[in-house]
Amino acid sequence: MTEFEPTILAFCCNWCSYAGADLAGVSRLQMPPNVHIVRVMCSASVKPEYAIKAISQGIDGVLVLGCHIGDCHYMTGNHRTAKRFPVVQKLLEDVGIDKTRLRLDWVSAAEGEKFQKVVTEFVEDVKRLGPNPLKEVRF
Amino acid sequence: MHKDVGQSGGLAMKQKVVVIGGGIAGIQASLDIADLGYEVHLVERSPSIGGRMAQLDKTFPTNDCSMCILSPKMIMCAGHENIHLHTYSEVTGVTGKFPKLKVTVKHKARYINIARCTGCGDCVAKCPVKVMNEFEEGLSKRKAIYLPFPQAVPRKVTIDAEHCRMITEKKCGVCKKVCQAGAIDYEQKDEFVKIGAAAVVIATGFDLSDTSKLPQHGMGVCKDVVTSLQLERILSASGPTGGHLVRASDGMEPKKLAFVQCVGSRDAKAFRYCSSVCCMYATKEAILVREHVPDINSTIFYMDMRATGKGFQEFVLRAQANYGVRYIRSRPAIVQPAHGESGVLVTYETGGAASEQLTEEFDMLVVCPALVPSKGSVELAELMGARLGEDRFIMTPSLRNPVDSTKKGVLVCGFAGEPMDIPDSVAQASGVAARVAELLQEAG
Amino acid sequence: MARTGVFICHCGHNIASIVAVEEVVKFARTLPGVVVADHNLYSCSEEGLSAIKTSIKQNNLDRVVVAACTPRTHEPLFRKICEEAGINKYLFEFVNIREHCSWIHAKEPGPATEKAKRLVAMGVSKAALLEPQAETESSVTPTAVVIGGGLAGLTAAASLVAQDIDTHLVEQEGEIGGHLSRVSVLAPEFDESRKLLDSLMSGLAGSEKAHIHLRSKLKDVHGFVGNFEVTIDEHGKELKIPAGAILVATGAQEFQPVGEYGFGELQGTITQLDLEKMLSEGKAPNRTVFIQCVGSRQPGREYCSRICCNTSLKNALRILDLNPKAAVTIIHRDIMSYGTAWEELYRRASERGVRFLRYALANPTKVTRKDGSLLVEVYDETLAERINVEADVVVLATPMVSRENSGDVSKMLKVPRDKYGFFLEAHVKLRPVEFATDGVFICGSARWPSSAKEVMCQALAAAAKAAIPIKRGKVIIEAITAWADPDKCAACGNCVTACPYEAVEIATQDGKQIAKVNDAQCKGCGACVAACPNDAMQQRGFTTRQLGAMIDSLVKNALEAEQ
Amino acid sequence: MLPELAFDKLGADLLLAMCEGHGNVGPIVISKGEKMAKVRTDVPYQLVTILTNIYPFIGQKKLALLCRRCDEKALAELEKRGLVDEKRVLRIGLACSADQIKACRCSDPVPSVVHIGAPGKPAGEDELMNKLLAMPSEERLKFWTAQFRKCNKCFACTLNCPVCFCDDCVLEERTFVAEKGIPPGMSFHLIRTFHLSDKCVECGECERSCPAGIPLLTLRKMAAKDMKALYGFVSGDKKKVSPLLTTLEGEPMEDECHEC
Repeated sequence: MTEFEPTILAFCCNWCSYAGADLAGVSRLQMPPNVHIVRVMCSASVKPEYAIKAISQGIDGVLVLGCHIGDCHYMTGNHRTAKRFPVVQKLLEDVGIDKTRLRLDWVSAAEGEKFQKVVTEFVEDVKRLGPNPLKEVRF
Repeated sequence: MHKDVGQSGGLAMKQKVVVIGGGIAGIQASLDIADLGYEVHLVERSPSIGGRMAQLDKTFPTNDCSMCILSPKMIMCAGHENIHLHTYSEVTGVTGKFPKLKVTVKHKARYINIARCTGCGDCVAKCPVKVMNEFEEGLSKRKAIYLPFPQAVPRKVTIDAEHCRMITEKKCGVCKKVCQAGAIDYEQKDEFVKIGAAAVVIATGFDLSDTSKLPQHGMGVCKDVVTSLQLERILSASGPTGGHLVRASDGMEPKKLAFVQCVGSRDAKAFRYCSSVCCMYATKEAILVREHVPDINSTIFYMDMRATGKGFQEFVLRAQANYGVRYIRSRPAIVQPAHGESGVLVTYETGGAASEQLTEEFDMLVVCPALVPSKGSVELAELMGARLGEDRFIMTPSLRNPVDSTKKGVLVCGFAGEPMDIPDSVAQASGVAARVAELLQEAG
Repeated sequence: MARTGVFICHCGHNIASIVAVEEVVKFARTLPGVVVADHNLYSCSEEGLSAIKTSIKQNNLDRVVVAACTPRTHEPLFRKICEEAGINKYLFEFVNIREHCSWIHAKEPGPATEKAKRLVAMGVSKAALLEPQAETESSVTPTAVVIGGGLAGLTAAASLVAQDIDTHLVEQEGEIGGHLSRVSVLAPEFDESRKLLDSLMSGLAGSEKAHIHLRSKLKDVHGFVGNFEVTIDEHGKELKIPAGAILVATGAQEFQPVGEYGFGELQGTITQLDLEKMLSEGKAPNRTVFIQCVGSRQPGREYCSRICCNTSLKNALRILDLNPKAAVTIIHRDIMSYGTAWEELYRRASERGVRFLRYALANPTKVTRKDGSLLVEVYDETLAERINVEADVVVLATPMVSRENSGDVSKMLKVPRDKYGFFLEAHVKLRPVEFATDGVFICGSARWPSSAKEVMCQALAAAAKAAIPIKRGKVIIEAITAWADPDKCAACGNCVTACPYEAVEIATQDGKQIAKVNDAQCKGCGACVAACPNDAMQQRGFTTRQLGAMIDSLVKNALEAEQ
Repeated sequence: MLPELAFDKLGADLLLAMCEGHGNVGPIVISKGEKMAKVRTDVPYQLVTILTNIYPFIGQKKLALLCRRCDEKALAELEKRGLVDEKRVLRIGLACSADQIKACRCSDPVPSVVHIGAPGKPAGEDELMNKLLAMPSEERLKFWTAQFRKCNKCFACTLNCPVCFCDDCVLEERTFVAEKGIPPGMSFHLIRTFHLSDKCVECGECERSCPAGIPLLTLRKMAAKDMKALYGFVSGDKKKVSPLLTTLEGEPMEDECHEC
């Protein structure tokens, strides 16, 4: 049987992490093709509902990437992101879904390598976890 | 025939600025001057704007696709309400003094009714005459009626009168037959336009020096020697080989490639100065060839590795660490064919403790020639009354006003002033815009 | 039902050599609402653009999706084309299959193609829900603030004033000039820096447009292009300056090579600026050795500081002018005398008998004190032998490094820096003096070590860029602001507390309490959207339905493929 | 005695309480001077839920209501969000009976002022919660999915929730709850839990009113535990700014991986 290829959804803020992803591309940094980026203006605009929606529909992992704390283009946006997502991770844990399926991290516009590292690590982590169990659960 | 494009902008109308040269420097200068609210007349000798940057495959040190970042600016130029493009045109005369200069621009007959041509290319397909393709650095042929390159702006064909059989021998006329737009006009004549301009910007860029004058570097002696700009075309997806790296003699994919720096530059017998960009573009090309031929190895023969810009040193280190690029500090003495027509033998001093003369074989050799002021820029400067420096670049002697030539109201940016890379040219071009605004403010 | 057109770009080989473009086109044709799907060699070429335009008209499309490179560089171009073809530019959606696909999956064409399909599908599903938007215009304060009174700041300010623009020059020291006042002559032409300084100052002194703030520090910056409020601390007093544009010209500083080559311990080992001081006092040592790349081009500080070699060449010649009998040696790794003028300087130095020795990083040079004079032991790579040079003065040519306070400036202005602390421009190739943030510009050595002439050209460039919005008198605000759906809003105030810009308030509308967004203050971050428990808060161009649809699309195309 | 307390002592114009009427027990609003129906304090019900519904219509009148500790907390959360005015809502402290405390696994049963009933002891921790947390996550997931399968999306949990204040609920739409039909699946319950995470008062009304008997209170208690662990947040605590997750209070100001 072929190796499990996770489907991963990523939210990148326009100013830092999306630019970082672009830089990774420009620098031709190779990484696994499992991650699908949705561009948002700021990580603070990423509703936890999106992550919950995706995971409960069987998406194997969700990445939320913002500017480094202190670098947010909107001053304090990512502070709110940093506050919200740990709660969602806990809630996932509470109902028995591994919280590492949801990862929050910071990538600056100058960090192509960091982007590559985060994506590669995350894909490996999710592969280790195996398919999202909710895929099998039919309500 | 004569036409007048307004006298030097009266109160009612926008003041006009003529920018000469449609390369990245001229384009950037035009965009910024136009954005500042002045009327720009951008004069480009060839049928399309874009200049040298349009010929490049990628740009150092980020390896951004050159056309990808240039193309939007070319199109912005064409679409800008304050910019008038005069392509396939030359400045033939200047009279008057700042801020009342009168510039004469010759619209060379392209034998095409620009308004009608859609750039569909039907005529090009049918044209029977094949001639050397300048844009492809002579590596391929184009037709006598042609579009210089796919992203050309404006997207209008041009008839090369020298080679068109209809114009030279009154035979053929195929293009006229196939053109549904009725854009072909064999009777078209050169047109002269007078522009009343307050200031002139010279951004005429560079040419490659003639390497055939330096046979010791193998140019013209060995088939498998190309210039760095030819290599850019070979590597380009839209280039003559469709982006496949092959050598001329036998079409083989080279596995061992050499670059020779300072060919004709930093050389008392040829050009004394340093062309500023060769160390970096050679490094870039050495990295790029790996992306085309994974098992290729490149060697760069250099004098001083001048990686002085942002991210340049790191770029060189990456080339050594990840792309197996070998840097040898030496100036090859002789380059000759290896066996028969194929390959090249490079003889050089190894330097260092046990310095000895080595002869090494390479599949292909890339020469990095001195970059010289572009053809006609010297005459143009004389026309303008702007002095040239010893190295024939246009002088900008006053540090206080670093983009001013010796003639008031005549400004210089990019390679025309001295060798520099793209970011410096772009910065200077924007700088020129500020200087134009200052001067016109002063002139009132 | 939307009428969507999908256009996939080959980008020459950049995309097409990895992603099977035709396959993606075929797939796109099967997507809901797609009436036409096509591909171009270069979508951004005039050919590609006119093809898109024609297709919009022929198929009367009301949504356009382009799958190519990054919206960060090309979105404006394609939006413009949509407008020209007669549809609202906010009905355009960009899909990045180059930076985020072909370039980073170069070894996996198959999976890359599948990913490209999914990304296109996501884009199409969002596009279907896009709505036309109208942009709002905002006025521009006709004032510029220049931070830093060195050569860069001074040149920029002088140019802005010469363009008749109200300009505030903010300098933290007690006097204008920065390094310029610590260097007496400027290479390559040996201009007197004093003269240059005076001439630049005279441009400012005379004008009522110029406002110079000495002993002043940047304290706070608010607002956006055209409408900044810059707060400075002018020796104790706080001053608020409304500004349309901000120029960063904070310069760089000389690296102090403490502990290297006995700097600080051995008497006679000095830096370039120390030497400048000596020379300005007319003192020229008999035996001088310059050591290049001290603290640069080595692990930890890999970069070449661009100007050190040329500064050494300049000072070598000045020593010989003052003291023709002097012996001068320059110990280097590569002489960075690029271009015409610097190479000329190098040539003159050699002709005047300056001795050049080349060392390698692997064979470091040693400096010791031996009976009254300094002894420099160097292994010369060219002659391949160890050479001892005696010297009275050893000049350690150190790199320019970023200023300590550049971090604060970067935080206050929300502009990025590279790993060495130099400011990071919007695009290294084509936007050298701009930041990604509109209305904020960068010039001089704060961006990268540069020669006097380069610094001045950049300063002029930044002045031109800053002048553009000011001369225009207006900026257009992108329609990505937030709004609250009155039917859903429960006035819980989450959005009010979430907004970093106090742009949201609870107001009464036809007897009902609901959230109201002030467009002028809203910067389109969407923090309020995530805070809203009831999906009442929405951001233009990023509505929850649009993003939700993208997620559904990914679920459909990725997971159903699995089964 | 209740009328005197409400209208004379506290000076209310209206009284909201659970009363007998038409052979049934339900929430009733009595105006000053009106004939009193029989008040029942043994029936657990979140009068605050009723309050939020009638609040817009009582104008400037003062309303007194029978207030358990959880009602107090709910009021506090609503006041923090500017949805009710403290001065117009008068509390009649009602201490829960031992059985009620036990049923709610309530850890904080005593109102600030007790007018009716005797203060009872807090119940121990939620056994089910501890049992679930002790399980391996696969087991836990099995448990919850089995529970959520029973959901028939009747919205009783939201309708009877004292701190659910939205008019129409986002869970009714397909934007986030993508699954078609019934049962709604995981997102429905997770999103609701997240929305409640910084305001749930653990009154247990959702669990009581759930016809499918899903142990929703246990789920809430898990979330409450998380919020306490993460931010020391306890609902109904007036000193704590709310909505916690939108403020900058107590969130990490430094970012470890930054430039290190």
